[in-house]
Amino acid sequence: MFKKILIANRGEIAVRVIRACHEMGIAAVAVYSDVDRASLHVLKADEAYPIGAPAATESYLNIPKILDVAKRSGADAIHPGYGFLSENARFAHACADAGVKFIGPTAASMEAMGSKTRARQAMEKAGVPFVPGTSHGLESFDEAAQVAQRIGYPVMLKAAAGGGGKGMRLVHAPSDLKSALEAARSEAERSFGDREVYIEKAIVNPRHIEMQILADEHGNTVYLGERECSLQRRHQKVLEEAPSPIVDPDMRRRMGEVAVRVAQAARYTNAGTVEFLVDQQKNFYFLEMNTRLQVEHPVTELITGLDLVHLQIHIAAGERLPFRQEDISIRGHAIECRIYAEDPDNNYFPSPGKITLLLAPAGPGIRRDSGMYQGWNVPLDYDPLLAKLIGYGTDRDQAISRLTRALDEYFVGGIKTNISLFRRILNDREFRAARLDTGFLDRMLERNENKKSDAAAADVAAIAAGLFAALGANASATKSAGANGASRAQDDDSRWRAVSRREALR
Amino acid sequence: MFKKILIANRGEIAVRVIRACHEMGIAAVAVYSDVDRASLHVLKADEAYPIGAPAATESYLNIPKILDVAKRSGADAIHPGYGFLSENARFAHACADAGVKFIGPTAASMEAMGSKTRARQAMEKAGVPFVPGTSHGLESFDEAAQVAQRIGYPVMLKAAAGGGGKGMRLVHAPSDLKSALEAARSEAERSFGDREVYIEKAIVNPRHIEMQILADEHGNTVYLGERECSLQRRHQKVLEEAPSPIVDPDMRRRMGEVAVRVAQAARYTNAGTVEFLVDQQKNFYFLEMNTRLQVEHPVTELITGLDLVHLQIHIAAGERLPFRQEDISIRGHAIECRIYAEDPDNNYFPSPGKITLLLAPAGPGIRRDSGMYQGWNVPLDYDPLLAKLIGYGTDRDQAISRLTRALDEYFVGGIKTNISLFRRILNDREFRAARLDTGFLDRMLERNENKKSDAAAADVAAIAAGLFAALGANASATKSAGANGASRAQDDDSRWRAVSRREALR
Amino acid sequence: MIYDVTIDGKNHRLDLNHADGRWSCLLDGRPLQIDAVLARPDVLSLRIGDMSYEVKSECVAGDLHIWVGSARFAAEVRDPRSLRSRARAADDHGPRKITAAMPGKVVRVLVNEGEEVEAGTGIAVVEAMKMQNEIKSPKKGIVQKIPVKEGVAVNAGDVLAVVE
Amino acid sequence: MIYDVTIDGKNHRLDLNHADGRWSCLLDGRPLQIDAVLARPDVLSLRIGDMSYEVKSECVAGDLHIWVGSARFAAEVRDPRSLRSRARAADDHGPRKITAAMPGKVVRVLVNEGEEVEAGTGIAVVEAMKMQNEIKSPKKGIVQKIPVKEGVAVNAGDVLAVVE
Repeated sequence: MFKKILIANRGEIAVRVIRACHEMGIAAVAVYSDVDRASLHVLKADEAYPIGAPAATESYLNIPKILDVAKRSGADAIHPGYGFLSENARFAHACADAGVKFIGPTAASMEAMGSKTRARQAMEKAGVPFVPGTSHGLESFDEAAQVAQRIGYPVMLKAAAGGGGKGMRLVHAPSDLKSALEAARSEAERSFGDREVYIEKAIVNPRHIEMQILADEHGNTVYLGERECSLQRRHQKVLEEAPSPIVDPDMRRRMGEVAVRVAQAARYTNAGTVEFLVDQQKNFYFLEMNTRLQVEHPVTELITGLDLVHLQIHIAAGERLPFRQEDISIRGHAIECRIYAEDPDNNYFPSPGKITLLLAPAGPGIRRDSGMYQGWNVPLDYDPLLAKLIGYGTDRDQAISRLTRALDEYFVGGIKTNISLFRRILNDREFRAARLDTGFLDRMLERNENKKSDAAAADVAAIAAGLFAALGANASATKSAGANGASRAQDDDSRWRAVSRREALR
Repeated sequence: MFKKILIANRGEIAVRVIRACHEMGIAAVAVYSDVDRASLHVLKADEAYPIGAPAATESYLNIPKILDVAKRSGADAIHPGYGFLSENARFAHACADAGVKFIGPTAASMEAMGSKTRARQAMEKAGVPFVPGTSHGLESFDEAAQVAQRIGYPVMLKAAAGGGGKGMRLVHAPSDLKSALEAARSEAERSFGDREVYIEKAIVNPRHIEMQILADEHGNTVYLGERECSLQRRHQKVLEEAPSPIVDPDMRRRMGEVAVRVAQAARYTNAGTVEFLVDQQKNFYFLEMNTRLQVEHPVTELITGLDLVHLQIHIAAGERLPFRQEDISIRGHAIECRIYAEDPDNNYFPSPGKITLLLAPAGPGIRRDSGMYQGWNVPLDYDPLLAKLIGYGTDRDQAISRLTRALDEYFVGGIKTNISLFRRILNDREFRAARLDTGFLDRMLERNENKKSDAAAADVAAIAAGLFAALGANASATKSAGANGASRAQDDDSRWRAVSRREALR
Repeated sequence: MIYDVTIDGKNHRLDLNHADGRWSCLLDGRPLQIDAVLARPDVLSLRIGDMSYEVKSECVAGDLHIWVGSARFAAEVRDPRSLRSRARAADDHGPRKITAAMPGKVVRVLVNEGEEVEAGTGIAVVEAMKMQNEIKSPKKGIVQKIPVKEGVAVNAGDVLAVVE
Repeated sequence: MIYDVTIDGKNHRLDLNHADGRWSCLLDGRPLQIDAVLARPDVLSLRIGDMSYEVKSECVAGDLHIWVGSARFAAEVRDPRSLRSRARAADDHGPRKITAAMPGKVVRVLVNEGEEVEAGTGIAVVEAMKMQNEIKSPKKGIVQKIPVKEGVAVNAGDVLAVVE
């Protein structure tokens, strides 16, 4: 087993991996950019190394700096978390060259899956079901028009190197195809430096369901059940659950077996996720494979009783999977809320700043994976994911009710968060009935929320406001908030650079 | 279903029941004594009523006051938690008379189980295995001597009304019997107002294993697996786990079936626990039945995926159990640590006072049921249980490693706690090998802990102490601790009265 | 003590007095039986009659919010007798500069000079990294001046409008 | 700044200086590369070389404890130049009264008058509610006086012994 693992990440996922290391008796090495000196992952690590400026290219995406820390610290493995370098085949290569084990698949598997078109070609050979379309980049507008004609409108144009909805265009009619193709190409070029775009039949109101797999380095591959990830805003996942309310044991077995076939075709090792689109007749189509640990892995952990990060580390150390497919059972229901520092009343604009008060929920059925603490100053340089709140229950209704209760206990003072969004989702009649698809959340948000103002609660607020004032300085930590606000206003443009990167995190 | 439930308790269990109420859409009514105005259960409740002086007889044990609050608030049910009135048949009677549903068994079931000798008689009829001995109070020393002779020494004398080790005496030889009988009788008289004492064969190094049962009001009774509760200090449980490392599926089924028979013989309803002594050959003997929710119920919840408090409320509302015995499955392993405000370096003396800093663990496999918060002043009037930290894992080793990690994250500043005791237990070789019996902990504590002083950590402490001083007033909330200490010294005798009650909580 | 309290734009007159360990309270002339304990800074355990509330206080970008359970209220408290409050009240009645909190581009100006606006009326939309941020008027008044135009880049602190 | 720091009874001389956003540190004459950030009150993120420590500070019944991870150290800090510290240091060298923290009964007296004791030596055992509490000497010195006997009842604050 490894003696020391470097975690090439920050935030809640870095803390989550550090915890796994400590549970396994492995020393954890943190890296941090200049704005992350006081971040939780630095406090929790056994060793911590500064790696430079806030811009991720200068720090968390900087391969030479991270490998230098691995060398200096004597780490024998690197866990990349999600985002940043986690799906970077060059990094996996560089780790191998440096003699440090990359905890994830091989560079070759990543490359096989990194391009959507190449993955499609490989998977076609393995007999994996696809949305009808091309498995290669479109050569010309004429080709696009012909394929679209054949598979039928509406069609979807997608960037081969894509992710996060970038370089994607839905086309309803032949007349819109040309401009959509040009727009998708130029957006793909801008976003990924690669203008390759392919075409697929558009599935109307699909569900997004993904299958977790684990593969050891001895040829054993298992699936751990699916996650329902249809709740998305602007193609970003917001809330995930497991199992999917529409997947029965037979469908789970069929999807799982396809996912295992996908992984085996790519000679995949370690943890990975095979994403599917599911249409209204419950046909499922291979979408892509994510070659890393997902943000939403905890919901799978809760329903299977397994620890995916422990298993990742065991696999990377060359161990065999400690169970077979038939040993894996699914029990109960789990739902994850991604708690972001963003303002739901103002177009989900990022809301950095100092956390003046943090009241965290606990109790039965509640798991909290958090990267924040009271007194911490949330930087604006990275994805504003603060924490994940995961609720488990005997069934979906109980998971929802426990999560609702926990959200009511959650309080993050001093910054705006999207906690209220989750209250609204969990309380939504359509959500409770599990009538979900990838358009659900945008439709829900378009409906006006009928905020009935509670006069009794307003009276309570009035009295409390007076009491806080009467109790004076000791009653409040918010006096300093003014100064904090001022410092925020002085932030320079560089703090904005990295925000777009969150779009790559799904 | 009930509209409003009064919780006749305080601390972590009151918070736990309030959470269940909120999850089920039921309003929660708290009661509080004068020292509990700022306690967490008051903050979390929808309504809160003062019920008097700190002494429990004036407040949490005062039946008329609690029923008066039930009436004023319009509560249609009362949850008693554990301790206080939870096993008081008079209270269950009084609730019935007042038309308020008592969430627990009937007064008649409680009475049947309340006296250990009467319970033994009833259970003998039901064919439940017992430790050899008398099922009635000893009439005379001669009778005691005869029985002891017949069953063989060592024997155990026990108070019929007993609990918490009071009125119990282990007798190794006939010559010690007379004085032990007198001592047990007078202690039973003092502790319970009842000098009835019976005799049993003493099991050498037994395990204490208990079986959770649930019974609805329609005659359905199921068992939910066992809990290993052998880790006790002075007959008080300290750490519990489920499943028991020595119980296999066959033994579980046999113990479970006996437990169900016990419950049915007492026409038992709601949640209950049947306690067994297990000898070194894995023979199990009925010990007693606890007619309430146990402190350690979370470990059963984690391995079964069920919520016992939800189920208690559903059962009390007249609903049928939503599952049958064959639907219940056990997965993984769970361990609970009872976090007390007490000083392990000073004979576990209670350590009340203000919590100046609270860092609470979270993350995978960690459940925290807590009644404390940063800034709260822990009163000395009640059982000093602050919180329960429960670790879940795929197997026992993983549960231990997650719990160890979480204990390392746990910090309660300003008061002493027994957190370090759990680090020591979880790290103990014998504990890791699961060689447990009720004498384990006392033996472990007698061994000198070889605290190797860590010179490197001491240097870190020296530097940090200087830095805290250099950073000045803002660096520390501990400046006020002096004043706090002073106020503690002024506490009067009344604050001590209730401490002994913790001994009744198991 | 008498406070003028504004909750979500609605004004209340609050009369609080503390004597013998108890609070007396008049809210808009109505007497209410209250009992309050500060659990920790920014967290108040408040009983009104027998109802129990956990009330939180926070300040975000200079705005005071009071949370009753999970409901948020914008709050402002003025002590009519306090000098500092009087100064603040005066400021509230005088011209108020509305500034950009973050650097970005003005994509839309939503009001005209001379227009009357309510507290909360959108003044301009500033975009940064494709995310749009609507800047709102903190008070009711007349838009005196709009020194920016659609399309211009602004830095943090730049004045977007003045409302009097 | 120079501090005399006592950690679990062992004395250290600490020389800390802060300039240009960096700390310089000499511990018992050894130069150490340190980097410290106060994460929140009582919690310090301390790097020594590249090792990272979460250090917590607490005060229990007047005693300062420093926690490095999950290891607790009894700490005392004196600034040799500070008047207050000098007063405290003087107090430390003068007679110290040892008092009962809680009411109870003296069940055992563990030392005799005139006996030499270390910091941490048990002085007496006080029982309350069947729980026994050993009262320890806070300093090294000679037991000057023991005004209590075994069996007597004491109130909180009663002097159990004087150590000089």
